[in-house]
Amino acid sequence: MVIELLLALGIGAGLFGVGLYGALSQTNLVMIMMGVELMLAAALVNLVAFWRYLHPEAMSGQMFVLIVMTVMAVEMAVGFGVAIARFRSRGSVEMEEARELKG
Amino acid sequence: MSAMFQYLVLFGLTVGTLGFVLCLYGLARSVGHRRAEAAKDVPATSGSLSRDPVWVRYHVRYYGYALLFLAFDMEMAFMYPWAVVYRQEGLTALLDMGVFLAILFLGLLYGWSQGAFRRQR
Amino acid sequence: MSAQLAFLAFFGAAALWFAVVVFRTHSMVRSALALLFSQTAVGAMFLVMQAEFLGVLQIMMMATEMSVMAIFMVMFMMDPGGLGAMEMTHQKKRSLWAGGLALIAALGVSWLGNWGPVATQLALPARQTELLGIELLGRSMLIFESAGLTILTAMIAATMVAITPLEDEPKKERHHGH
Amino acid sequence: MIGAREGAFTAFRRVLARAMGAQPRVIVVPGRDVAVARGLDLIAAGLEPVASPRHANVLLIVGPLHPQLADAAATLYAQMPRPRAIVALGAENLTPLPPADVVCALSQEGLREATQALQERFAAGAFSETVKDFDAPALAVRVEYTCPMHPEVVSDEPGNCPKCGMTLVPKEAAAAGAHDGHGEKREHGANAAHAGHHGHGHQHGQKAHGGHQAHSGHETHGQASEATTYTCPMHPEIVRNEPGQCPICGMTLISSDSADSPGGHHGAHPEMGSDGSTGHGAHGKMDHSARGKMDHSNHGGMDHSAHSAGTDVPGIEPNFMSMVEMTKDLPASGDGLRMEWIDVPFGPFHPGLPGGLTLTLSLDGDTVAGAGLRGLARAAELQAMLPATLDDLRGALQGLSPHNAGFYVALLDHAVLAALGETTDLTVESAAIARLRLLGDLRWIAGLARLKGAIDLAARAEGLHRSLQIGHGEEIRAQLAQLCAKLQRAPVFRPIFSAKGGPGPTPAERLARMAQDIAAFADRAPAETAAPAHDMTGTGEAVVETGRGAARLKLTIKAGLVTDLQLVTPSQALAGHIAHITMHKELGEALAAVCLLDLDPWEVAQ
Amino acid sequence: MSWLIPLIALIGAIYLLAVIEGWSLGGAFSLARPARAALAMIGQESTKTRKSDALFYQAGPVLLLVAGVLAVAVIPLAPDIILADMATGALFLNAALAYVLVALIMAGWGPNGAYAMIGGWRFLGQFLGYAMLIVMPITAVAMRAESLMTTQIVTSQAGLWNVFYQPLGFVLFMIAAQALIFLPPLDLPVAPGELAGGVEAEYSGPQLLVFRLARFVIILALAGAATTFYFGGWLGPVLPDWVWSGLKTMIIAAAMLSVGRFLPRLREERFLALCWKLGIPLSLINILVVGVLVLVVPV
Repeated sequence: MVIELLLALGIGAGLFGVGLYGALSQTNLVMIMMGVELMLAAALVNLVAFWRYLHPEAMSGQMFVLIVMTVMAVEMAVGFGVAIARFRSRGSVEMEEARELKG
Repeated sequence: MSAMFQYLVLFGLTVGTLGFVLCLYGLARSVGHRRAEAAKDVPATSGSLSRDPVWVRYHVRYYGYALLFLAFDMEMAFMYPWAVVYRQEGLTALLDMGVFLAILFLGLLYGWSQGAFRRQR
Repeated sequence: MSAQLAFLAFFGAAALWFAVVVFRTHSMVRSALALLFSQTAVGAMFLVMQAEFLGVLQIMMMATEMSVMAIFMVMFMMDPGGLGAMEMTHQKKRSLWAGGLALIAALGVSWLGNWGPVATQLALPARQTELLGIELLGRSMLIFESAGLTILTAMIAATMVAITPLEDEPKKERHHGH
Repeated sequence: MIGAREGAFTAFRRVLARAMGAQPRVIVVPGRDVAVARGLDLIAAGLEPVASPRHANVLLIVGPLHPQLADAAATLYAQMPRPRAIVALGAENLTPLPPADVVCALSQEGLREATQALQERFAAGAFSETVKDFDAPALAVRVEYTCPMHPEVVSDEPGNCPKCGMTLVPKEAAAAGAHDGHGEKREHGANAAHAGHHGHGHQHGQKAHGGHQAHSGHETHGQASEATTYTCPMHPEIVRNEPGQCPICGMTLISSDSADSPGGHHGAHPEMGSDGSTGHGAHGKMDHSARGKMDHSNHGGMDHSAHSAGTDVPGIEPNFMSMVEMTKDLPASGDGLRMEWIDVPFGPFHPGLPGGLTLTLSLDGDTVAGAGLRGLARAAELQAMLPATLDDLRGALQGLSPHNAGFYVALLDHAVLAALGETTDLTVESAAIARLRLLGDLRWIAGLARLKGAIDLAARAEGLHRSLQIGHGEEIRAQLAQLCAKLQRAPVFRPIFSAKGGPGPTPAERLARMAQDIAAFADRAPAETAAPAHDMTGTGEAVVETGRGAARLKLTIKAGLVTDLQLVTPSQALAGHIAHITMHKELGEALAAVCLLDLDPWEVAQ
Repeated sequence: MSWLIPLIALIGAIYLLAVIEGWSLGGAFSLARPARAALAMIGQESTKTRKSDALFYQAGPVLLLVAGVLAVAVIPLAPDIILADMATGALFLNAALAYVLVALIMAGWGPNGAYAMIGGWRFLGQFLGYAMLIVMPITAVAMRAESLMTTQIVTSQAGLWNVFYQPLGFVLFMIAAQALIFLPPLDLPVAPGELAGGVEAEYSGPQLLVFRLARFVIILALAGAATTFYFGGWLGPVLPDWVWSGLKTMIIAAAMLSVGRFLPRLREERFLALCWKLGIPLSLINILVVGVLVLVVPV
């Protein structure tokens, strides 16, 4: 049984690694958000694994998952809002060009 | 029927559907291959031969709805478990969800007032 | 429970594979839908881990949200079709190192830690949903309401930054003031 | 069958072939509205009309194939999957299409026969061991090589750019001569693809500014074949190869070189904002090309010109391509987002528009940012006939349009009578004209209903059209009145039939007119006038109210021959408003607005 | 073998639906027509556009079919004739049908053709409209049944069918269903008159067959869902239970197929505005009304 927990955690770690790589390496705001989404998905996997294999009786574990999902949705809504605003004013959502803005 | 068995059935249905489609395509393939001819691979645009690429940065006009949808969509994650226990919990549940939905509805009203619910032109 | 392990590995591998595809493909729509299928595979993992409600919810929510993401990808990426195969990354080596280190660290923590005995008994799916509902209306009620407030904040913030208010819509001047 | 699929007739293939013939899926050339005008009922004949050539297995040609549509029909045919058949009803010369598999008379009876014959053709020839590829000059593609940085450099062979030394990249272009006389098409082919890139914004920037003028002004692409063109300063859609007068307003056409000033563009398209400078084209191209270059390691110093701002910032990758630079010269939409535009042709065989009409929309997302229109009118041929006898002229007018020929003939008769100084029995005449108008109205309603997907309404209007055409006027008068009243009142149709503004009569006015016509019409064609005596001489003018406005004909008769003739049809004037009425509208709305105008493609200039 | 019966029923129902559609479009009632159409499509060449995303192009119709089949799996024909009686059946139905959107985006983007692409993105807009209208009425149904299980939802209607208990929810659900499977008047992504087939425009031969087949499966899933959620599923006198649910499903499906003939297509702008400004408040009211009813009236 514990092997399944370890496997799930390993997959979570993998998703997190890929997500981190993406968030750091991409130049475009929208792509960076995809990296963040993947990292949050990794968190989801870990949370469900912990709930399932360690505390299946505590539904607050599942509640936690719902909250992380909410965070994902909220992050996307605000992120895309910012992307639209930036694109409108600058014609670009490339992060390199954000740096250029900072001077 | 245990839950796990149900998932297996669903998984089997998916695989079975894929198999069915592959068989169908195999059958169709046995009838003949595609013949490469002039202009056959150009997308059909009512008789005009338009070779322009169309994969461009596409301007959607409903992004106001999309933004609010992304956030508002989460509401149903909470509503389903709530609906299941609604009868047992009674008035508490009604008030609880009432407050929650009122909060969200405020967001919708704000978006509405600012013109998120329209075609952006 | 070897079947559980096998399916977990299968869907986990799918999730990882699609996650890698997200950053390897040049087509932006492919990228968004790869993320979608990665999330779907995560949802399937939840089903395998017998969290039925969460699994189905994940499969549903992510399908819609990532599809919406696809449209923003198409709006804001330089070459959404990916036919130009242009390179869209920077500091690739450093990011690769950071991702790899994070992976090793996370693996180390999770695999070297002592998790103690693993639970084998858990509620049936129908009962789980019910318990979640009771949790929602019971101890976690404030968490639930604060989630509502968070969503409200996000809606207001997104509207404020992204939507040109109705009053000062520049449409008329822009197109007809000639 | 020439469009057969490759393969021997096995038992299984025989079954498939039978199934294909039993329920042929047809795509109609020029369109279903023409089939209606010719009194055909496709569904009753057992055919299933489809919207896309990919879904069809039969190309149904209704009436003689207009020369301007031949290439388009070839395209349609090429895009149909095999096995495919051609049915020609009353059409003889189909080049460049292969000869028709079934030829029948242009009537419902002929259509029925054709359906029968199709079944046999498919059963016998849907598969064939020897199959020949279909090809037509219009379908040919030429690969040319161009420099990503200098789009004016075009070469037939791979190599390096003489200006900057970069490797030339391949792109598709329509083969030379395929679209002779269509500078626009040519330009598309030349610009399309940028090696798979999306060089669009620029094209549109140009196009919206001056239609053909901008294109011809831009013919630095090494196309020596392109001669100077002449265009009307007020109607940029008018392009001629020789000097002359504008057929719409009569102004003297000016050569494209002199028309290339920005002032002229703006005058022609007031709807374009001043934010878009005439320089889009060049900019867009630079940026796109620079973008394309990124993957080919060869970039040297050119980068800096494309993103001068980006390069001074430390920490930015050397091959970084600035999106700011790329987007800054694209025209902005109302919401301030600078997206790319695409040119999408709707027509000539679009299921929702009159068959033969080619509407090209520049789309910013799904919103129209510019529109161009091309019809089939051959007014010059009418002029070339002169002087002509009245009978010849009547014959020519009858062949001028499948939709409105009745009006032209009536016009001719009235004008001749006016020239002779005689009067006609006006009540009889107006009753006959009312019937013609009603037929037009029914086609108009059916077309709108098709566009909007109200199949039931379309079927009803077409059924009434057929009955009225055959001459069961008295029996269906009540049904017509019912239909008309429904359209005026039913809430579901109100958004369509209560549209306000726009040129020509509003839909409400047209329906009101229709109600009057229903009360007044008579089952009788306009009376033909006798040919004038040989010594007759005179000038006459006639005006007939069609559903869309007044059509007028002015003619001069000398010694029994018509020596001068001027035909002014409402569509000509209406077509000039297309850009205005579609601007900034959602695609569906824009198409509906065009459909509401009820343009006759045979009256709209090519 | 309990899963074989629903599959056979599914195939039969699809065929019958195809006959009904041909009847309503072509005018003649012909039992052979769908079979002939299918054979003709198998024999036809499949086309492929250049510079396309071949993976998406091929995967679109298949994903549509898979989504439909999975949605059908949770619809009960009778208490024991159901493929997967999941604890979260109603939610799963939603989840499966969410992939209709994904499939249409794939099919629209894949061929790199203008009509298809516009159709695909149009459907995303349409989805933003109907998404909430399909979720919220189901919530109201689940409130009464105290469960997301489709079988329990049916048994909860033994006293009174939901169509009478929450008519507002039913109307909203049917509008959303019509939009979900892009039937006229909400057929914006295919729009034969406007986009000449839209997302379908580039498909021919076997791919088109799978696309059309998938469409029927989803219509059936939605009609089955309407039966289950609002018309008391298998509940009914005299006749065997599977006949009742089959009959109700077919009637609803036939109605869905034919209602669009009489209505002009709704514009996307208008549909979206109606859904958000009117539909969402109404579905919230529906939930409130059902909430009060559930607490007050013990039916």
